[in-house]
Amino acid sequence: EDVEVLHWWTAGGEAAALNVLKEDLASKDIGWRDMPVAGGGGEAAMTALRARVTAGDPPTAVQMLGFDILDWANQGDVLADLSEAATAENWDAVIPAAIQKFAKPNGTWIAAPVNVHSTNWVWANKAVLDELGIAQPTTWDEFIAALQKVKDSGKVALAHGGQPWQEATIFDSAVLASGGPEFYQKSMIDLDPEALNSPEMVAAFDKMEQLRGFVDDNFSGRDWNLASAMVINGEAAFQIMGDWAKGEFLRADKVPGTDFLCFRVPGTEGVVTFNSDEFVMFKQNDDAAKAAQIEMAKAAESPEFQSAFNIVKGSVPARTDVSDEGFDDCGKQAMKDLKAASEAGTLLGSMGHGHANPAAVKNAMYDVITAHFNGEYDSATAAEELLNAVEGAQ
Amino acid sequence: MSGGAQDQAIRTGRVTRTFIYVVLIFFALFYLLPFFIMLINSIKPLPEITGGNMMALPTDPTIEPWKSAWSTAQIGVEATGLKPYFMNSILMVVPAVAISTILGALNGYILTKWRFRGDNLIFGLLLFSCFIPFQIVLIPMAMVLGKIGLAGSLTGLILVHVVYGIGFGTLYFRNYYAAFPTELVRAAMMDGAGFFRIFWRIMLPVSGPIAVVCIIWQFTNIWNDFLFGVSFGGLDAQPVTVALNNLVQSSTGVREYNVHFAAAILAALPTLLVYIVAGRYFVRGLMAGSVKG
Amino acid sequence: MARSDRAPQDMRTTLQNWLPKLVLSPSLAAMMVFVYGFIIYTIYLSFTNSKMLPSNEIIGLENYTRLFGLSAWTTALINLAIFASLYIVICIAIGLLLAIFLDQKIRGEGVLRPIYLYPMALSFIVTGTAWKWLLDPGIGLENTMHLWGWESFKFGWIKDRNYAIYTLVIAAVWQSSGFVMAMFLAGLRGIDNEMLKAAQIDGASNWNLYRRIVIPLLRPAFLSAFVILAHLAIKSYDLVIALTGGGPGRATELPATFMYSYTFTRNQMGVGAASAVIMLMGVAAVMVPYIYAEVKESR
Amino acid sequence: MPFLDIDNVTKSYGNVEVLHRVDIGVEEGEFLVLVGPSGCGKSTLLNMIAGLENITGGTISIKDRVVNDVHPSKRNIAMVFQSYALYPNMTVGQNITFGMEMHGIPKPEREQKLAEVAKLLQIEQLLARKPGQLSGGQRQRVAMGRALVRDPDVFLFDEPLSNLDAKLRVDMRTEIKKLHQRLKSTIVYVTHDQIEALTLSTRIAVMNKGYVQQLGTPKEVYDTPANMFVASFMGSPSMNLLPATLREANGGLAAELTGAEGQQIMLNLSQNGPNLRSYLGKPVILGIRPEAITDADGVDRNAKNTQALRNMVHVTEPAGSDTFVETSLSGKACIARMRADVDVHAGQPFDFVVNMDKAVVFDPETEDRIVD
Amino acid sequence: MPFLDIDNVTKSYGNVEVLHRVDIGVEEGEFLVLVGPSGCGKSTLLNMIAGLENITGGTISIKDRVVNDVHPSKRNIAMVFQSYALYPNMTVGQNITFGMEMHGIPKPEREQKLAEVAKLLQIEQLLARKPGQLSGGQRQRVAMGRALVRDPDVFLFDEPLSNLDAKLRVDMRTEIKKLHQRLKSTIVYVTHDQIEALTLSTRIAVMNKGYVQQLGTPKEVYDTPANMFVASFMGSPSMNLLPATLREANGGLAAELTGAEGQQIMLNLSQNGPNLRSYLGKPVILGIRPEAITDADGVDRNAKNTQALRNMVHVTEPAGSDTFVETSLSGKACIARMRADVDVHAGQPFDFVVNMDKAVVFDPETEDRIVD
Ligand SMILES: Nc1ncnc2c1ncn2[C@@H]1O[C@H](COP(=O)(O)OP(=O)(O)OP(=O)(O)O)[C@@H](O)[C@H]1O
Ligand SMILES: Nc1ncnc2c1ncn2[C@@H]1O[C@H](COP(=O)(O)OP(=O)(O)OP(=O)(O)O)[C@@H](O)[C@H]1O
Ligand SMILES: [Mg+2]
Ligand SMILES: [Mg+2]
Repeated sequence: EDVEVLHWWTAGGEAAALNVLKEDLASKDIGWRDMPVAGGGGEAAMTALRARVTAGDPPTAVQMLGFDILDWANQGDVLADLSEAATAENWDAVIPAAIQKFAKPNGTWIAAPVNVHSTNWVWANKAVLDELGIAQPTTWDEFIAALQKVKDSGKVALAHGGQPWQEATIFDSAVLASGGPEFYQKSMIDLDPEALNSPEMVAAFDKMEQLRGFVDDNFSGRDWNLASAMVINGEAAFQIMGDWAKGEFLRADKVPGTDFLCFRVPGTEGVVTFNSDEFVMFKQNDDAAKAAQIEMAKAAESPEFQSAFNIVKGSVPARTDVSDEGFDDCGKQAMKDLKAASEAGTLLGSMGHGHANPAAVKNAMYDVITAHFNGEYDSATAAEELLNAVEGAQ
Repeated sequence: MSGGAQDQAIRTGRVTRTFIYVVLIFFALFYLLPFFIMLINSIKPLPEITGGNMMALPTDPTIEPWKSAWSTAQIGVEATGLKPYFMNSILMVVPAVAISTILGALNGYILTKWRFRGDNLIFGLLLFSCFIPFQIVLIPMAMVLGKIGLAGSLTGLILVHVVYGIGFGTLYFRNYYAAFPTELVRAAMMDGAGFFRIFWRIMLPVSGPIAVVCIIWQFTNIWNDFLFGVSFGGLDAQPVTVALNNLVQSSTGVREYNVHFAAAILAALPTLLVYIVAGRYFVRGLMAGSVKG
Repeated sequence: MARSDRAPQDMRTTLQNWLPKLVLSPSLAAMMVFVYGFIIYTIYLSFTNSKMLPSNEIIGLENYTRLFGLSAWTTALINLAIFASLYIVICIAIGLLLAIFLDQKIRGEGVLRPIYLYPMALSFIVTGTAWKWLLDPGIGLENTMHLWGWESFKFGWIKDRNYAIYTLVIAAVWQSSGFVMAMFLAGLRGIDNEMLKAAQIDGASNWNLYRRIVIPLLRPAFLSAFVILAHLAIKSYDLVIALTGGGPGRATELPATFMYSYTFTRNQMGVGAASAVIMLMGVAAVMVPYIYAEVKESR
Repeated sequence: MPFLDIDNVTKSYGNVEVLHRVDIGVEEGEFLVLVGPSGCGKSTLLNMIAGLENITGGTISIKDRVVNDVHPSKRNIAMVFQSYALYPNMTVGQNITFGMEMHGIPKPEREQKLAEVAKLLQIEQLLARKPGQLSGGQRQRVAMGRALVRDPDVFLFDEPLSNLDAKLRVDMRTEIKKLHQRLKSTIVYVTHDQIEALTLSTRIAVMNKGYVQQLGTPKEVYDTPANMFVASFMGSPSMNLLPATLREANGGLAAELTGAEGQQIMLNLSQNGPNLRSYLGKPVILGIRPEAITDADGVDRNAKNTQALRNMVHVTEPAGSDTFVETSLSGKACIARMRADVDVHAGQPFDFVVNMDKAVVFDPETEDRIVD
Repeated sequence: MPFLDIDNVTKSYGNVEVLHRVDIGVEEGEFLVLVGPSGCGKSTLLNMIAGLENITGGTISIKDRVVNDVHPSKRNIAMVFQSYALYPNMTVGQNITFGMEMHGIPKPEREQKLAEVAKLLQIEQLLARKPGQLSGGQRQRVAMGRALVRDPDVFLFDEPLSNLDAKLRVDMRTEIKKLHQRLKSTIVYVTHDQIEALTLSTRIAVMNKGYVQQLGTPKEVYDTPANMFVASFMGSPSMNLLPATLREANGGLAAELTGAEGQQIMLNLSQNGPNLRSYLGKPVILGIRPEAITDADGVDRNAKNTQALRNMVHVTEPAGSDTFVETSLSGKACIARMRADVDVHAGQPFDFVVNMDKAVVFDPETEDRIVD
């Protein structure tokens, strides 16, 4: 029996990591039918998925993120029930509750979480910081001062790509830095109108404005990895980006701690905004396919795969009981943070990556954030518009 | 069009001619520029690209990117390069172009030579279908394909392309056949030939020029299609554009621009070839049919 | 006159009368289902509360109200107006210019023509990256000019909210103007040579010859070019995705990208369908008169 | 019943009637020419015989079989089209045998027939060529060959010569005539060239605006045209139609005309029947053919009623074999045909001689010929 | 030097020479017709005069000015094209005034000229129409109007009538003739219709394969053709060219021919010069025009040298005004033109009368006429 897997992990490292899973399944006589659809953070893949589901021919497993999963879960009877695998492997215990919110939305396991990315990281070029005598900042103001210092030196302070999702990534941190996790929960996840148009939100937008001042003129449309490259090359000092950026540094033979630094965005320590890739399982009709699907879920959730995959991918395992052996320093740090945040209840879904609110709301927020970042609104207006947009999209 | 047969009706002075050549060459450079960039960067090693001038000629040319793009680049889980997807595209394009062209020819033949009440309305309806934005048909099309059991199959994909190719095919052939003497059809009828025999023996053999236009048009459209391929291609029928997209749009990791460019050129090679080889019949075919000058 | 011996219609005659309709019917049926059926379905969807997948809950005109309340949609419409008018006008101008020049018995026409035409063969999936590079001030034309010593050269439109839409025009013109050229060239080659001779005998300079005689005679080619370009402009999608992704901000959003994103990435299929219906109405406004004329002419 | 019977046939496009109750019978072996100005319905009628157009009213029968609803390919008719309609993608040989192939005639028989016809038409050496490589006259012969191999009941020709240049047209005309004389086939032939009509036909149907104006032998049509339309349509240059007044003169009848300088001219008529007499004193139209107006030397020696007439010459047109002279009578241009050498000059008066044997008279109101 | 001088002009396309050293002088007010079969180079020559084709060798001058390198718009020439080349996007009025507009003539003057010309050509009521709404004859007049308003040094016409039907062609021919007589303009006129050539021209240049075969008045060309090509090209039906042997007879010369049944026929020639005598006993070609072979009653009463001749009739073609009779002489078909009423029947012998006054004799080798 085969499993059909729709995903957008087509880059070399990711695909190699997936191969681990593929081979694991092969050893159980389960074939892997690959359906990669790259582009736009899975947008194209979601379109293709919709076509396949509408046609009544869904794939076995689909790489999916955040609220897309919930949307599908609410579409009625299209997803599979993975309870068998979950019980066997005791997923309830080892997977953080915040992630279960997506993988087990209505009390049944429908998805196998593969990894957890955290998005509130700063990546910094150590050589540049050393040269300018900048220490790792620990508060927002220190961060701003450091950025200013870099800017004064003539280098680009903050490497950034002008794409809505990248701006939203920064915005996650800005909200956290200005209001803390409760405010984040209220505004981004609960979508409380008062929180959305509040002084804290205005402050968050002010922070965005501050950051905007440290970005070079040529940022619009730039891909995130090019921004990373600027940090790697020493053209720029900092980048705020999810942990996938680490891969770029590693691939350029940079060593964490010596060549580059990774630290939480100042002002967001103790909080982890995450996004989690999961294999959502679609309901299969015949028993053999169902069995293969369960096997795949088990394999995806096995510590071996979780470890192997996430070492390559730069993220951390979705289950908290995996050994950190083999992970680099940043990875080890991330695993620790995750566990701590999960226990403290500060593991929060990233708005920028669709783990805080539904796609419609997310995109509506994108619109406002991007418009503000590009100077269309001042902060007060932006906060108002944010409320309007969210209400409009609901 | 060889210039020789047609005498030059308009005389131009030497200065004007020089100016004309300058303008023509300027535009040729403009049209070539993107392709030039793709080409030279596809034979540079990666560091030379990231570190150098986009327009500089390669100092250390290599064909590695091409090899990689063709056979070893990572498309999904497998590092197959574009090679297998090429076959998919060909398997899709050839029947889709053939069927839609033949249907277009038959429709054009009927709408000009076997006229009946309401034929113009039908032609109008067919023509309008050329202009429907494809995004809106995705969901209903998926439903229909699922219902008829062709979802995710090559056959289904071919069906989709044929359906949306009929409109232009009919337009081209109808305009061409409109100028074709009806007396020939009548003569064949008097000779005792029926509907199909007139088509095969009389109409089709003289449809060369317009068939070229139609085939070029359908070929490029179908070959370049991404949306239908990704939505309806399923697992085994993913065309090369989807593979190219997977290669170029991969979300993380080092961007191997040289490989991307090589892959892009490879993916475009068949259409380029079609334009260059058949291009000279294109204007002639347009003259014969679709544009009434 | 014995009328009784009037022969009944024989089999073959009957068959021959029905065959054309029979052969046409699959195409027609396909059209009815796959085009008009789908259009009706889309119209239906635009009145429903469809989100991620189609739903049957009718909510009246709400989607339309919402659509026109969205500033992004307004932006998309304005962008389309700017983009389409520039794109059509420039394509036609360049196409006509090149066609006229190429028609002067140019040596090397056989080489130039495919060069002008080839962009039509390439989709923006293929050329998108190259275009992005070219237009990017950091690595593209601007940078190259700087490297070549022209320090004051500035070409950063793609990064500028107010100008990005024009970079789309440049790339779109690059793709289609060669095809327009071919259409005009075909038109030019179809003009009776004697007419051109007559005008010269009448004393017309080359300029007047083109202005007064040739260009008016190319009317049908203008019309065909306009229709093809107009519908390409309305359907433009790949271009935007490949070049700007709709940015900076939403400065280059077009109705087609808007429709796609609402239907497929924002899970608001109802609003997406409503925007599709508006787009279809736009297409129809351009196409129906043309189709009517096309059909009328053959009578 | 005639071999080919066109009985009360009407044709309408939408609600425009383009043929009105046409009634023509064609006997076996006859050569019927349909002639008339452009748009008068000739092709339409031919197409209806061939089955290429529906018949709105009336019946057409061939060999006593009503063919109204018979498919063209079943009518055993062969047609030669104005543009020849040769299949451009086939060789001459294939063009000719295509019809036989369609009728399932075996190859050896086809070959043999082809050889025969090719010999008859002298196109043996052209059989392997494509139509594009043939001259107009050769194409015409191939088109004819295609019809001939079929051995049909009726041949239909739709202006087969109108695409040829004048010289070739004359040659081909003679060939068609010879062919008909040899094969004795039944032919319906459309033309708008009156010379072709007169030389080829055994009978002519002159049509105008969807009506048959006259049906008769060439001689009948030429000498006793049914009305002014037929009179002016047949013959080149066409019959002079001169306003006149009918007078009594010398015991007979005479037409009174006005010369170029206003002088009164009386031309005695050969007719003197009661019908004509009833027009006495009234305006009539006198029809005289150009060849009936000559000089004294050129006049037909067998003519019984010739009359002299002095009038001013306006234009002279020497045309090699003849000289055409334009004068004016009763305010209308009047053409005379003279010998080539005649001594006539524009701007001078000249002594014309008119042969009144074949002069005809028309009623100016109905435009019909006044039958004596 | 002539008004329009074509001096030793050659034209080559690539290395194919299509016009060979053409030498024609046209005086002011002359009406020169270029005539010849298709592809002989008529249009090419005309286009060279107009400046629409380059001149490979030789010079063309108008009014003593060499125009080889003068742009067409600067030659002060007007041209009427075969297809009329009316601008379909302009009204009739705009078509006619376009040339004046291009020459910067002010509007009131244009209007006035337009009115004049429109009146002359009787197209006043058509001025607001587009060419697409005109009949063939009307288009022809508009094309002519366009040329007329220009008041050019030379008018060029390239087969302006060949698109018209026979009847209209005759009418338009007369109009062109009248126009020339009134305006006294210099005209070069291309046609391949010999009737047009003969009736319109003051001089004719007969061309074949890029050579001028004969240049002369219509009468010269018709009566004393320079060679067999000219003889057979001019006149319709064309001159009978019969193989004969030159004999001495009755003190003069005679041509010996063979009748249809092999009987010997002697026709006395009017010529008796030394040139011709040198052919005694040798084969020659005897040229007799169809209108010179008639019946006893039809023969020209002014003819001096008429001879009877009994021969078998093959085909008769009554053509209204005349009857054409085909017989055979010396194994060649020979056409005779008779009166309409002549009593002649195919398959029976007939007493022909031949008018030998205008018979001509050709050398069978060189095909040139043997000048007496
Ligand atoms: N399909 C049609 N619809 C309407 N009217 C038509 C159609 N076909 C022909 N007619 C009209 O019928 C009349 C007769 O046409 P037909 O072709 O028989 O003329 P014709 O005598 O053959 O003329 P010509 O000598 O120009 O060939 C014309 O007035 C024409 O306009
Ligand atoms: N551009 C050209 N290149 C080569 N040969 C040419 C060209 N134009 C004309 N010819 C040749 O020159 C010869 C004379 O052509 P031209 O058009 O003058 O003939 P014409 O006498 O006008 O014939 P028609 O009566 O058919 O119009 C022809 O043999 C033709 O094939
Ligand atoms: Mg007709
Ligand atoms: Mg010519």
